[in-house]
Amino acid sequence: MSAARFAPSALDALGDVADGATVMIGGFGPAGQPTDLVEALLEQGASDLVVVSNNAGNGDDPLARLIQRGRVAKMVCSFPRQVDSWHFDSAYRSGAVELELVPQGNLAERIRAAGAGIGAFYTPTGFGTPLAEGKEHRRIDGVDHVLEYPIHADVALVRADRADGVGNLVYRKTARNFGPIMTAAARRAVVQVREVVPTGTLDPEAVVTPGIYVDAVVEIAGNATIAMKESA
Amino acid sequence: MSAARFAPSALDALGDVADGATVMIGGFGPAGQPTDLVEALLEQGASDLVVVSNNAGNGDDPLARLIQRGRVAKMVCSFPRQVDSWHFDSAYRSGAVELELVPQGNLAERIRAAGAGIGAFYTPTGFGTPLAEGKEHRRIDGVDHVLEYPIHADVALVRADRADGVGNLVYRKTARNFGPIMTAAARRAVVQVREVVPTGTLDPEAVVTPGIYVDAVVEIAGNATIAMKESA
Amino acid sequence: MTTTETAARRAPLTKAQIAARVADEIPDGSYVNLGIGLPTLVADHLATGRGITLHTENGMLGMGPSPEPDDVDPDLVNAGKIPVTELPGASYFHQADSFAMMRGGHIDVCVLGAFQVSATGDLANWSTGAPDAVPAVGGAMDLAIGARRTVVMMNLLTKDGRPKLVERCTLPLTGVGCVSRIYTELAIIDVGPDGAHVVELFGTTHAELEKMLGLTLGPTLGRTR
Amino acid sequence: MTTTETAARRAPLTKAQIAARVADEIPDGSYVNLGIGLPTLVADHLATGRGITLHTENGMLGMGPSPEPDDVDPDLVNAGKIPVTELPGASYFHQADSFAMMRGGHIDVCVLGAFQVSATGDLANWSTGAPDAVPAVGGAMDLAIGARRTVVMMNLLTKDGRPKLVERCTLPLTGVGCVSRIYTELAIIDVGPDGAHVVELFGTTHAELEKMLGLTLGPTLGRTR
Repeated sequence: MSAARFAPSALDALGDVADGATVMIGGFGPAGQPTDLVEALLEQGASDLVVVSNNAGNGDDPLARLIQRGRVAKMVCSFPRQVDSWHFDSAYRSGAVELELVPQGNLAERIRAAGAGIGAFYTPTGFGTPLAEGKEHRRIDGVDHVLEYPIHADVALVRADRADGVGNLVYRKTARNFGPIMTAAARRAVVQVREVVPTGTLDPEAVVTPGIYVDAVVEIAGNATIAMKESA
Repeated sequence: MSAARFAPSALDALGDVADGATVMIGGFGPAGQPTDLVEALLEQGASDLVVVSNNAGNGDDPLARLIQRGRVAKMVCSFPRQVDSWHFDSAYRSGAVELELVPQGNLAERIRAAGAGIGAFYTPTGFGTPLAEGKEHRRIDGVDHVLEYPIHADVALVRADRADGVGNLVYRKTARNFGPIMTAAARRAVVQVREVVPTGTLDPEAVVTPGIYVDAVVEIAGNATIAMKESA
Repeated sequence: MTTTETAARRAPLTKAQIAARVADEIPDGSYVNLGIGLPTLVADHLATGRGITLHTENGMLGMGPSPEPDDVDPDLVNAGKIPVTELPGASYFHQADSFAMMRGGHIDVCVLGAFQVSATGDLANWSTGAPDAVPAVGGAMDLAIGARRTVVMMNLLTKDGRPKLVERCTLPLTGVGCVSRIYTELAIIDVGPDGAHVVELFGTTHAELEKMLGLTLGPTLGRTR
Repeated sequence: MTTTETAARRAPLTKAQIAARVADEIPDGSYVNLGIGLPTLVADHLATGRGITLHTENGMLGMGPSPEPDDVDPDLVNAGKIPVTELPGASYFHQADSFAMMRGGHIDVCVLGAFQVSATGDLANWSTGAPDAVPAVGGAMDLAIGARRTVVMMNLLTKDGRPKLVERCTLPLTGVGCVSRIYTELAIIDVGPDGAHVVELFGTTHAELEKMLGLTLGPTLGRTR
């Protein structure tokens, strides 16, 4: 990827997303949700999307509204059902959205494989279960494995904590989750950060996502709770 | 792995290594060589070893002497030939040591696969070359791939910079190289560090190898140059 | 053990007692993952001096208890999306690294809930099989087969009285042959290639239990770990 | 370009001139890996303002030039085990992550040396095929096939005058169809599925070059990137 571009707004950072695009959305529950970028995707208008994300929206959050408005053709995720996943539940039951349910570790490893140039891999997870039905399998060293393929994306939407001038990222606590692997798996990685800091101020030993994986960054002052804790 | 054990000497940290064991040795050139642990392995006496390491010893360093003394039955590595790899070169030419030459990225990914519970993976690296001869291959999305299997080890010898009381590790610069993947791939990971620091003083965001992968730690005050630079 | 305690053992265990027993049998120094639901109770019974480290599959080792309301941090949650805290010696990692840790056999003990467990250790805990249900699996399949030792904590019977330890699971499987031991209110039972064997009984007899479950159970093997 | 420069172009390029030309054709903002040997010369010609970041496969982005003797750090070396320095914005990662970065197509340009390149872009650069040689491959095979664009910098002829651009490699391969362009003292030549096409000549003619190589070369396509 070429050097990171800094954008004045989430919509600018997002850029063009084509109808039918595969979009990865980071986050696990509330932690690491790139809320402003998904809000921008709502505004941008692309439809017939394939969305790869661990969950399928909560309440009326931007991903839930994307589903509600019929913009998502297919969800690839591990845990769509939540106490407040009304919009997904309804779209799924009516057949408006297709679901590819993937065990969370296979989801993560398939995303990692896409970024790492691995063509396919054998995993023991899921063997003998309905989620491996119809998949190639093989016994290796006495353990049954299923063959799984990478999940590539056109664009990844990720939230990190800080970025420097070349797009190096650090995250905060369990908000790291899918960010590092999704930025690597997508042709274009768009990141919202709480703060952009000068190049040279992030410890090179502690960079989690090197700037090579990052295409666009937008600074969103964000959550007051977090900002407060950081300065405490 | 159970909680890390702190040892008073490299030999104590090493513990028992059986004849015929597979031993991973970290390091890339001078950076990250667990010199004191390999020295302890020399002293400990195990023979008929399979050694997995990027290189095959320089000059009269401990790995070179291990080879010289006929203790290594097989090397699994990517770049044995060095200007001063006399002992390996001589043992290889005389047939005293077997060589499995592996492209560096496949070596790294095979070690990673062992630690990550991946049964096998398809990689494009090496396809159509002598190093893929006789290996299973498959065309995926128009690209030819070779099937590669994990490399497990009985013990890994690794050098890190600092460890805390639960065995969390941080490394220094390019000395990180094989440490994180080898500690995960071996049944027993033995680590020499420059300094043991109190638990709670390493930034949880910057831990590179979580203590779960570490079985024994020995503090070796080590290289004066490095110590000096750290305090500068 | 005092006589009073021995007598108490003859009654079915409460949930807290089951959790305490699971906690008691986890070796000191272990890395442990506690599944969503009942297994989270185990955390309350793990004494701090035992060197047991909790893993949460969303990317953390060294997870601590729930925070005070004022200290809730939206960036710090467990696999159930519940706010948690960070203990000294904690570390964070991304999803691929977290599941590599599980799949690679680095977690010593995983405690899961279940809808059904078979006598040979098959687990069904992610789907009720209801045709109109929205499915969700999360990390269940990875946890089931990844840990060195997977145990189940559950009630032995469903709310309508059907056994959850069965000859063969009828619900969609989570993993094949992955469970070693089940902890229930009436019995601790080992499962595996040799079938189900009673480890200890609480307020029931071997014969009553076999009748209740419709299963032949191997002899009591004594309290082993 | 002045007349003097144009005339100079008619002479074979020096190594420094080849390196400068390679550097000139790397797009601004690229992530670049320079192979051991000749390609390391390219670094001297990459102006700092161009936003080009150097990757070294032993686990670093943002590699800087060799340090002053007093600043040598044994923990900071490049893929050739030569001491280097760290530039602002650098980052470190382990071997699996470093090669994932390469294999995953994230490095924009990789410049390699070669023993032979075929007209269809096959590369041989790791083994002379000598029966008594101690083999070593390092990251060559990963670099060859991993970058978005792999180019080769080499002399067009061996020391004893044999062509290194060939119809078909006779030495053990590093990668199949992976090279896009070769930069040599006499010519810049594109290689690939459509065979070899001259891009630019230095001190030779199309006919002379074809004769020297024993190859039919496609027409000069002009200076493209």
